Amino acid sequence: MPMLEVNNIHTYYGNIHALKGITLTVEEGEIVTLIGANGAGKTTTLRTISALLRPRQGNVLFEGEDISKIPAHQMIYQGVAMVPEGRGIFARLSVSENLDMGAYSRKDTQNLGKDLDRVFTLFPRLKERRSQVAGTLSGGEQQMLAIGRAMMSHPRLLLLDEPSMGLAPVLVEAIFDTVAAINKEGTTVLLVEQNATMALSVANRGYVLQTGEIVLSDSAQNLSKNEMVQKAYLGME
Amino acid sequence: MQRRLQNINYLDFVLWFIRVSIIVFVAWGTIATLLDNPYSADVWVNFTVLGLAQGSMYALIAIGYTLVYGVLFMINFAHGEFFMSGIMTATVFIAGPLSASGYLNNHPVISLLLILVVSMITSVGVAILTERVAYRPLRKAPRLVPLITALGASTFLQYTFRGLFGSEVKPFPQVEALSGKISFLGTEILQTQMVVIIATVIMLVGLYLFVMRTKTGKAIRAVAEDKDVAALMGIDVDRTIAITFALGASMAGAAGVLYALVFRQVHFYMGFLPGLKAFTAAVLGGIGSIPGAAVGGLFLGIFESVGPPLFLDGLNVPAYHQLKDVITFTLLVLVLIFRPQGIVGERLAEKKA
Amino acid sequence: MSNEKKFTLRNAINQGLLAGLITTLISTVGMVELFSQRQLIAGVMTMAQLFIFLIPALISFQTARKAPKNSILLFSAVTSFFASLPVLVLILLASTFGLRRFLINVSPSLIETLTFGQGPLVGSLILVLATTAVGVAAAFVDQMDEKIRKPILAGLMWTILVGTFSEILQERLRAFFGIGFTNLIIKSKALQPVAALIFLVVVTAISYFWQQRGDSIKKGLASQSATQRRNMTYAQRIAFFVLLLILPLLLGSYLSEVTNNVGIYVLMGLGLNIVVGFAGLLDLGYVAFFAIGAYVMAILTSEGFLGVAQTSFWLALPVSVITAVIAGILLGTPVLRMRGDYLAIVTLGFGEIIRIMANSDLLKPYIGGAQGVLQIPKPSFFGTSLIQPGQLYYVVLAGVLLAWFVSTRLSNSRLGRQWMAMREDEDVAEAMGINLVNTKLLAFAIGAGFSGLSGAIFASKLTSIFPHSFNLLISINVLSLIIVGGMGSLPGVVVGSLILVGLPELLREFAEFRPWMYGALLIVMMLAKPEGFWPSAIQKRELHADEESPPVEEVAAAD
Amino acid sequence: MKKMLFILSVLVVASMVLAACGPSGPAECADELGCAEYGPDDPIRIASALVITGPDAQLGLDSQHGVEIAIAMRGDVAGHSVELQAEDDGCNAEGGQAAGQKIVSDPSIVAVVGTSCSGAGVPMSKVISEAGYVMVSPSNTAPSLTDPAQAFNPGYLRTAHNDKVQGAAMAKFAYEVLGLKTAAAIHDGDPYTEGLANAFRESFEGMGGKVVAFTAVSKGDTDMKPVLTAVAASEGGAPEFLFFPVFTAECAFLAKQTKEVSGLENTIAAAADGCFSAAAAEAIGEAGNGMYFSGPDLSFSGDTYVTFKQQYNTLFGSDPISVFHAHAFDATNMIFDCIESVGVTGADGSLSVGRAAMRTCLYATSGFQGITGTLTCNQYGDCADPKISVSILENSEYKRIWP
Repeated sequence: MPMLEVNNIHTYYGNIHALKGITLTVEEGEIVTLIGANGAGKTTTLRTISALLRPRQGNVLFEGEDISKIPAHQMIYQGVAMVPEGRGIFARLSVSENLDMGAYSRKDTQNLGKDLDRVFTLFPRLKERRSQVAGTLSGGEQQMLAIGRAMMSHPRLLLLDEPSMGLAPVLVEAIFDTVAAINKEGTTVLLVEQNATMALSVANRGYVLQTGEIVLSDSAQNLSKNEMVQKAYLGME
Repeated sequence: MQRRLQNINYLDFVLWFIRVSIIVFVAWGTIATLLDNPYSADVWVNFTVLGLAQGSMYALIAIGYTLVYGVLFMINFAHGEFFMSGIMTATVFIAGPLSASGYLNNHPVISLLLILVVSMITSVGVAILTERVAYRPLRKAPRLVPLITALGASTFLQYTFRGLFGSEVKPFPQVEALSGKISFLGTEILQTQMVVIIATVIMLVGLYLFVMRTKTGKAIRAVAEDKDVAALMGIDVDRTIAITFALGASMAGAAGVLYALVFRQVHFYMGFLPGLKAFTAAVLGGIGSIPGAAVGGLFLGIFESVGPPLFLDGLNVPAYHQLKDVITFTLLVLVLIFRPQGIVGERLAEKKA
Repeated sequence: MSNEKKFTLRNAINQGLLAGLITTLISTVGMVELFSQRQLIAGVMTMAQLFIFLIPALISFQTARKAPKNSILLFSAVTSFFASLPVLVLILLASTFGLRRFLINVSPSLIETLTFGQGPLVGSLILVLATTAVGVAAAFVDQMDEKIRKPILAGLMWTILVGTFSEILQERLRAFFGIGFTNLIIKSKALQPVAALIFLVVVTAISYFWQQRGDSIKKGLASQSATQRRNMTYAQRIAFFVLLLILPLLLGSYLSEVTNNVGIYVLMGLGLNIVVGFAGLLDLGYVAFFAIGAYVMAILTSEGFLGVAQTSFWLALPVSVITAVIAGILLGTPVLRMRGDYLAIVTLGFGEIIRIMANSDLLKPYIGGAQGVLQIPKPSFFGTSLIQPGQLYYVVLAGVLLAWFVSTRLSNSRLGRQWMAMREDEDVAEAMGINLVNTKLLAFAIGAGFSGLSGAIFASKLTSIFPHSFNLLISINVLSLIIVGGMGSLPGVVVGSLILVGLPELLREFAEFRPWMYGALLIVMMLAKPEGFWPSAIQKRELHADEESPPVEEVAAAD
Repeated sequence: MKKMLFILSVLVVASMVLAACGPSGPAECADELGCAEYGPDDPIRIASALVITGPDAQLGLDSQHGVEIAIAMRGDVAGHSVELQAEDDGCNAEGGQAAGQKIVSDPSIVAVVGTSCSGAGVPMSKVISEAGYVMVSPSNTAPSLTDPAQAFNPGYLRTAHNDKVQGAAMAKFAYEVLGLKTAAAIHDGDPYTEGLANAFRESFEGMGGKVVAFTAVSKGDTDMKPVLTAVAASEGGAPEFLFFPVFTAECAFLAKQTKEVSGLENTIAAAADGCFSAAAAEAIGEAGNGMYFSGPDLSFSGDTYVTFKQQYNTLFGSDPISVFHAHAFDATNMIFDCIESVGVTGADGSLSVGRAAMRTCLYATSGFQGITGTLTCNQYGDCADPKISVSILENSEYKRIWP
């Protein structure tokens, strides 16, 4: 049984038909990436999975359970965490308060210290700045904080939306290394990315989205060799 | 935003003109008053303490506006009615009977606690009910719509309580343990005023700590910043918003008790004006900020009390206390023109305002 | 999603209790008692009984719709039974404890009304049985075929409406048909049983046949050509215009007075609509310009000792408007850089400043202070003084038509589009080369002008003005009527004024409960129709975009 | 759609024809202003137009209770029961005009008790008078309303005291009876309180006293201490006498806080009939001990007022909540007396009350024994007993001490 199963979802904004029947699966332990151009519906897919949007049709199964009707704030209790597009850190809260919010869903408060240490080992920069107001962090640090915050809830599935957006290439690589590391520790990752080269380099499998539909799905290796993908998303002629 | 219009000199000229003319006017009035010297130093201290006590109440009510504004970006016009509902109910059901039986003055502490609890619970109940019925279904409506339901809720609550308890002024019994004066800074002030100021400080500090330190407090701040992301963290946004309303209303309920202690009468319309003033105070301090509400409230109280005699007495304005609100609102306009984020507000709030 | 949830007996009980609590509330605030004397249908039903039974009936109706198909009657009976329980508790408490010491309106006569004058025990029994019966009846109605149900409901609704507004109907009937005929239909505000029955039957029948024929009429309309349709709108326009002209004849003096009040608010609403609806500047101190217009008119024309010129209405009118416009520019300038709620509170402050100044001893020698300005003459037209509301109506009408014309032209003009752009996004608008200062000031100035015009007519209609009349509630009311009508929509302003100004006037009978109902009305209307009753086309579109505003990326995806 | 046009035009024509005919009444009425006609079983209808919404609601509601009790205690008038049409004047001019228009559109209403607020009274008296009706206000006190050079209209009377009379009486009491030479007055920007405070100032200064402070608070204010502190520190020294003729809420605030302000400990406080009620005494509480109140002498009428208060309690569940119920009671009874004296009863028991006759009768009221005193109306409608009494509050009881 796949960990996440998205079955033919249709999502609308008012009368705008944004997702026209997306079907995808994520197996436990995988990194799966969704690539596509601006406006292809990647973020909408993630927002629908995380229950911030409701599909008009279709359903989402997580570990066999239908999660498309539970409220958004229950998702994290199911084991699904998301790093939203634009990082979505709480700018007026301090770094450590942001991390506290990541652990909001945790009942086992005595283990929090350990998790905090783990995040600080992943991102030593955050430790230095733990009492700083998050809004004053640099873009890269904010992205680290966002991922670290999501990890605080011990998710089994991590949804990542455009982690590379607006970051310098060096930072992008660092971020993707971290994503790979997190995956190694046992967290399944569904990654939405415009930077297809990077995404495909860490992912096991990938889906290509175009105007709300999946046009291609294959292993990451095959996708990076695919002519169409190369042309459209990898900048090769 | 300031920069955006910088190239237009005419506007700057007008604003400068307003600033200068008001400052000249205020300076002129102040100097004339001081030369005339109608009041002794004691009286001035007195004015300040009076303002402080009144300002404390504004501050407590303003907290509710600021909290709700922080999470919903909505002016909750019904907040003054939360304030009224608590103390009206407590007066009719608790304070009146307790005083009639003599229990109030024999056991003032227990009685006051009972009054406080009933007042706060009623305010909170009314607030939660209002939020559930009138605001929650409209969370995604255009911004002016909840404003209108808030206005509707305000009228509705006023007249509901009028219908329940009658339209007349209800006396609130004098608590003998709190009557009399004590000496403070070389002047005599009323014990009740002292109680108000101390109680306000305690509650404001308590609230501040709650919002800054507790998990729920942090959740409120998270919801204020981004509801979607807060939901992703596992925070029940609707519940948190209801808690925010409850917090603000509990402060208003407590403010109601303090009001009753000082002024010793309640009325179904008593929430309207303090509500308006408290909202002004919240904006003055910087809406969305808790210290802002406190500072704005105190500032407003002191200005109302000290402003009219200081600025207007020397100018021979007849019945100048009538113009106290003119001073208040002029102050507000000045602050907002030259410091749009309020006295202690952060610029962050502006983009959402 | 929620409709997939099963509706259980527990839900039914909750619904019933909710309805019961509402009934208890309207009883404890005194509304039921006040209307126990007011006959809705003479000898059959009082207004109080309507209140007691209508709420359980409506809730049972709701329950019947949601309940499982095989046990609808049971569910409705349960709901309405439980709806009577809170009331029963109230009766019990009131007759055992002296509740009235706390709750002033829980009087013996209220209990008498609630128990139908039969004493607590028998009365309670009757109440429970009757409420349950009403609930079951409602379920029966719900079960009927739509073709029958709709006409019956329409008939009931119209009969209740006629009963509610009987006071005004009585007056009009009397004016047209004399007292003898009127007494057959409505006597001392109560609909006569026979007339009520006939009315019920007639309305039901009409509604039945209308429904039968409705489809064919719609088809007929669709088959007509475009030119035909245009001609009809032309004919309709003439008919509408004629109707506007003869309206005072149909309405009589009191309803004309109400119409004039509505008109004055329409004028203000059209002005505020430019500021809030078109330009997006939230102004809560709009009453200031209304006050300025009124005071200028008063001072210029008053024949009392405060009058300075004793000019005629027509001469003073433009002066009032121009003064208001200047005031709009003066007050608008310092707030140009503010947005949203900051603007709201500052303008609110301006409104209060103007009112306090008008009321102050400082300005008393010039504008009368608390004692106001008296002896303002009514406008005269070629020597006739327009004393009657029916005559003044034409002045108001002319003002409204003028404002309407200006508003329509503006909304389609370059300036109108600049306002819209500014409302959407100030920064973008400025980047597009729009001069924000001028555009905003124009909005303030034109809005203020309409308000000044309205104030001037108001002053001369009242013949005396007091600072009391210019309080914050006026600003709030004008803002509410714009939003209830539909922001940015001109017909919406009229609809809003009719609902929020006209309706409370017509419901004067409810006297002390008018504000209560006004509050409830605002909440209910906003919950039911947040976009307003007559939204403008743009507003409709925006609202849908607003509901789930898609990121730019997703909009592109749809293309 | 053509059909709609047709219906519309029929309506138009019909309405014009009907409007031309006008209402047709029985021909028996010989009164120049027309009559209020009642069938044998019809109740006589009177209207009230008082403020029953908004912050001042208790004022008007209390007067309305006075009218209702008058109706209940009177029983049948000229053989007919009486029905009250209660309207709201909203305490503002537009409310008064609208209520007036509504009342005059009903030919079965014979007279009006109202308005509460002078601001509402000015336009309403115009509407009422132009339509030939008559109104008696229980609580308008503005001098302009009965001043023929200002707002007087020939269908307007009142049982409330003209500010001029009451202000002068209070000044006389303070200056002559108490022998005080300095005074201060505070109003709240309401036409009633401002007028009364002004009248007091003029009379007091006219007698040779000194008004050291004349200032104002705003309606809805709660903290009066800044104003009182300023009054205590006024240039002429703290006043010996402090007059604040405001309504219950503000009055109670002022009374209570006067005691708490340094410098005013020995100042004698006084208020007027806006604060002269059992509810006000309760709201002021102990702080009111030794305070003076001007107004009608309610102990004067003896038993009637006792019965009145009992009725009030049974019907409305409390003691009178404000002040002008007694004036309203008197106004209603004046109207009833006139209906009985000018009403013409037909053979079948129908009743016709001439409107001009009604006016003449009311203006001719003389020596009417009401609970507010002996009322005699002058030609401009001032009917209140000219003898203002001053009472002192002791342990929440009013005691008349002057004259």
